[in-house]
Amino acid sequence: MRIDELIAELQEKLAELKRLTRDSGLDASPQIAELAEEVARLSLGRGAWEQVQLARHPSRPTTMDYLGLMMDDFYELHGDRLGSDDGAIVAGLAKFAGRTVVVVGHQKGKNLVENRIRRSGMAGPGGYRKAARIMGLGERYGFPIIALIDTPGAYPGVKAEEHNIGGAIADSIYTMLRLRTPIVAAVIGEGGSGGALGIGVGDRLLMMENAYYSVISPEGCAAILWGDRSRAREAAAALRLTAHDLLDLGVIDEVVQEPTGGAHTDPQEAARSLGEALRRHMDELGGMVPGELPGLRRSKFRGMGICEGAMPVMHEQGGE
Amino acid sequence: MRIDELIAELQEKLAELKRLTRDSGLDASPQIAELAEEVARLSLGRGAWEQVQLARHPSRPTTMDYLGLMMDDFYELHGDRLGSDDGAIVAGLAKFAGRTVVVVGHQKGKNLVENRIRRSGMAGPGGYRKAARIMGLGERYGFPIIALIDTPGAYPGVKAEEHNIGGAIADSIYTMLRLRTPIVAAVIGEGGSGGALGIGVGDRLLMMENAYYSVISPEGCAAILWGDRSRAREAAAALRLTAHDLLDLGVIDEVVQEPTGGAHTDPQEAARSLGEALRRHMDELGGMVPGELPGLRRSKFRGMGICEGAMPVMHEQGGE
Amino acid sequence: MKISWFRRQQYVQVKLEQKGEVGALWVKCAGCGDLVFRERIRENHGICPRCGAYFFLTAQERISLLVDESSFQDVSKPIVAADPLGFVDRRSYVGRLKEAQEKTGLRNETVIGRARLGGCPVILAVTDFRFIGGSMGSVMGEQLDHGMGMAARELRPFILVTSTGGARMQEGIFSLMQMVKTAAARRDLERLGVPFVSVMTYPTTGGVLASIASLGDITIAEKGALIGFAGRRVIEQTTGERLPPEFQTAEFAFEHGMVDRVVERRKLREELIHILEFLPVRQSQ
Amino acid sequence: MKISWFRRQQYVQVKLEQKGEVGALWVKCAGCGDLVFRERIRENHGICPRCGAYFFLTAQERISLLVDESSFQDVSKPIVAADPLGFVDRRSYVGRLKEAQEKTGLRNETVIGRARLGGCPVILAVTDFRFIGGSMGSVMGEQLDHGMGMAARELRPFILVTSTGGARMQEGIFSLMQMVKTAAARRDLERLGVPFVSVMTYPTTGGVLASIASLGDITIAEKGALIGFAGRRVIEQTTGERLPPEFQTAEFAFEHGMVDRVVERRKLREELIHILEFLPVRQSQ
Ligand SMILES: [Zn+2]
Ligand SMILES: [Zn+2]
Repeated sequence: MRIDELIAELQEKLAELKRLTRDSGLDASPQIAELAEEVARLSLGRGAWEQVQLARHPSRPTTMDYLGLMMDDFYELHGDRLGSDDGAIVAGLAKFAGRTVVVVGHQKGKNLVENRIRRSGMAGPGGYRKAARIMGLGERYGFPIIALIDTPGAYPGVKAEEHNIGGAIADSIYTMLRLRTPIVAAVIGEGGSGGALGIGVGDRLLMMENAYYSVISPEGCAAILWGDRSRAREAAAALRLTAHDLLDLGVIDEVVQEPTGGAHTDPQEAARSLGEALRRHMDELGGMVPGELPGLRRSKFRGMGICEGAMPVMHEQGGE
Repeated sequence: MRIDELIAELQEKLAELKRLTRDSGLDASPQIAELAEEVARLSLGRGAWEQVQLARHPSRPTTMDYLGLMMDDFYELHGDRLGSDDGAIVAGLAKFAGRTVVVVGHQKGKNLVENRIRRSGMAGPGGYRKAARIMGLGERYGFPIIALIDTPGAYPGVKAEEHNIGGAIADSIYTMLRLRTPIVAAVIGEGGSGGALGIGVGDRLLMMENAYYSVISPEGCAAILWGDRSRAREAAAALRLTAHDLLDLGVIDEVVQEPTGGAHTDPQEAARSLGEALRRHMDELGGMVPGELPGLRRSKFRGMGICEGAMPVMHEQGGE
Repeated sequence: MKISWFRRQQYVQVKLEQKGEVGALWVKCAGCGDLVFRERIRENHGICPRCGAYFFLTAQERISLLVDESSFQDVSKPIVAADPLGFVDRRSYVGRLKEAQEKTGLRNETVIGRARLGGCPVILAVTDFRFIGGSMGSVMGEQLDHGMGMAARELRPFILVTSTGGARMQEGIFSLMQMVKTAAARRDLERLGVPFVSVMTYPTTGGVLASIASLGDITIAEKGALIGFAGRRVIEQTTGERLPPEFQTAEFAFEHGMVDRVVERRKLREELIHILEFLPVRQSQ
Repeated sequence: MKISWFRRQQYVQVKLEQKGEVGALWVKCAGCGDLVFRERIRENHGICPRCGAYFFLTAQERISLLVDESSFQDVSKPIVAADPLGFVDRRSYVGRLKEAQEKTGLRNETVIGRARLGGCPVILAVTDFRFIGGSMGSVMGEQLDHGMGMAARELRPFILVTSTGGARMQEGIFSLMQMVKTAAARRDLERLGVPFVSVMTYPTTGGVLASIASLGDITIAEKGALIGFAGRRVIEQTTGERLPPEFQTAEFAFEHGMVDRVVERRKLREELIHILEFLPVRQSQ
């Protein structure tokens, strides 16, 4: 029996047990847990953890690498105008497919020295405020916005908390929800929770094939649930954080193919692939009335979520 | 001869000399300087310096004093949401003449302890950002805005510069230029340069009778021009910074009468007088179409300035 | 028993619900150590009558504390959490949900209602920390969206009282997306000029802080609240930084400009009534 | 002679105009101390060919450095400063103006022109520090208002290059009001989607920094620029604080998020041309 078939069979059983639990009022939690653990272990063969590793690969192309390969030109802008310039986020104007776009993205360093300013892509409040400022600048001129996501999460630090990192992420999300220009976001590596989402509110959301996007890091999840960070592999599988998972779940719009072996084995090809997808989505959005985009964007996200007993309603779209 | 007549006579001569200088190409600077110094010394009797002293009187009513006396209720709001809450600026919602208004104002402390957080009304970047945030909140609900100005100037400190105090003032000015709700500003004590202007962009600008409003403090002016801070009295006269001066110059809309001896001798009466003026101007502005206010406000300020060779043009008012 | 100390020790947070420890009638206060009559604490809005320690409030207790008597009408949607990922750790999400439902008697962690405060009609949303840490999954997102939609339609101010550990991990990416969903719903309130007051209580952290809770027109922190994005342990482990003692308290949030006011629990109701007096309110029905 | 040292010593600012010191043909560089042929410095964009020190540029030199050859058309308004206060200190404002006009050959401190950069039509505004410290009075306000109005009408990007000590004290309150006036004119550019690039050179301080110079869509600092609101002495006297050595340099402004880039004088023209390639520009006439 192929491993995929075995998994499918066990998942069928698991689903039955859950139905039973729900309908009969009988708690089959222990049995469910056992079975699910088995499924999770087997599922690892399908590669959630391997993809997390690929997403974090030290030679994986970064935002700046992609910009260098995809864009005809890039002019970086700096600063939040409030006291800081956060190196964990890059932002600026780029020439892409013959027109000007605004790009914002997390930026990881390639080594320890670079990461003194890049903080491995863990942005602080200044980073999200810089991004929001420059996206607003783009809106002023009707430039479409491309957001490249690649962060383990927002920076957890005393200064970050003192400068209201929570509010900074909230404000950036809120800003993206009302910008009138098209926004295409793509997870190119790590999509780490709120830190990723802070620049991740797009009309379209793409993911590179070996990127992951998750509400919490597998290690953090394992630490909370099992009290054991080393069970990150299981957590990764349970969180359904791979690009194909998220496509299945209806949260993203497209999986962008990577070269066999991962983007780092052929950055040019990865960039070509990503660039093609970005362009296609931008072209589609370009045909829409700009004033309608914010309303559609908000409707899209208001439709997200799965509950029992009622489906999320579709909201009438408002204007800007 | 009364001192006023003497001053008038000397000023006549001074004007002649200036005309001569300009028309003949002959430089009569030394004579002009001598004559002007004489005029300035005599003019001191008219009280520019005395009014500066009154404006700084330690028992002069502060913003909070006026709010307590003028408003039916005041609910202070706090914080710039960016990392700080600056005690040198107070802001919040108030009940005034039966409706809700937004109030922002510089706040001086009454003693050294209070001034550890009030910094004598010298606001830093966080103060201007708090003010701009809360004025924006007011606009959301169509609340008129009252700004009470009482500061020796923006806070000159390393942290203030690090957090872009210049940009914070510029942004607050810019924000006030586009708010759609009526704004009435009043200088209640010290109107110290950019720090005052940072919350001073109104559809109407009032000044209490003994307030001053100046591009630079008299001491600072004296230090630069004479290298001697003690000549502040002369500088005060030269700067034409009293309420009546500014009314003559067409920069303010009304001088608000104070009780004889100054506002501190009878705060209730001063507050009644200020409250009456604020209400009257708010009522007038309340009759206008809100969408037109920002354009009119900008036109007003674009018309300010006196040059030779051409008058400032009137600009067509735009919309919001 | 979960206990946290703040700068001012009387603002400890104590769960009132643990059973069997000192009997059903009496509970040991973590603030003063005294045995206190359980009912006495309930009557006192979850405040220890001896030392002033704050006990956790259930959603229902929080509602009672705030609204005009008999004015609360539950309008929550009849929905419960699904298990979109088939999530299982030491136990299944389905099992956890079931336990939470039994323990709390709630269908889910979020309660939405029409209510009056000082006569003013509002929409009130409250999260219950007992229900899987008051964490935000699809249900909370949908309930808040529903509540804000109702506030927008009825032009009633929207008041959100959070007590939440952040995102509900067991719903994975769906949980994360509720940050955007709630922010999107909030935008309609702004466009219509409907006020939104955010009340942060112990704790308001993570993804909820980084979205809807931080987007209030006016933001109040309950005294003793824990307010922060990242957890203490994560910060210490990642950065090796020493955390100041008042770190992430309500007072810390206030000093750093994150909230408008810090208010004692006992005064929270009158504070909200006071705020509502300033805001544009249609005194309809 | 005014000399300021920065963290990197080669970015000293030296006035090129002082006469009689070492003769009309030669000037002593404050950077390296060498005698340098005056014309050689002019040709080199005001940069000492020996040590790289920056000399002050006049408005005309600044324009030559930036624009396409022969593309500059002066469209400044034919206005001069009035003396609305009858201001006299050790000497009269009228006398100071006269002297500044004679020394610089300019009517006032602000030059506005239509120009091209890399073929792109722009409106360029430049202030001349020699003219009473390039300070902002009614004339500068009116000229910038005029220039921005023209940029708005012709949909040309507006480029402002500041070298200014701030407000022109001698015009009192009118000088202060120019901060609002210029910000108001700037709003029209935003409403029409016309780009505004602010270039801060040595020095950009006080009321100009706290208004129009800080309102650029894109903001460039020339290397070695002094950028700050309050003067060093005022800060030291008021607060007793020790000022860090790099305080208020272009690099300081960059590190604190105030400007997008720091650019060497030699590369400033190509930098602006590069920026313009991204911006919406009508290649009219
Ligand atoms: Zn107790
Ligand atoms: Zn040299």
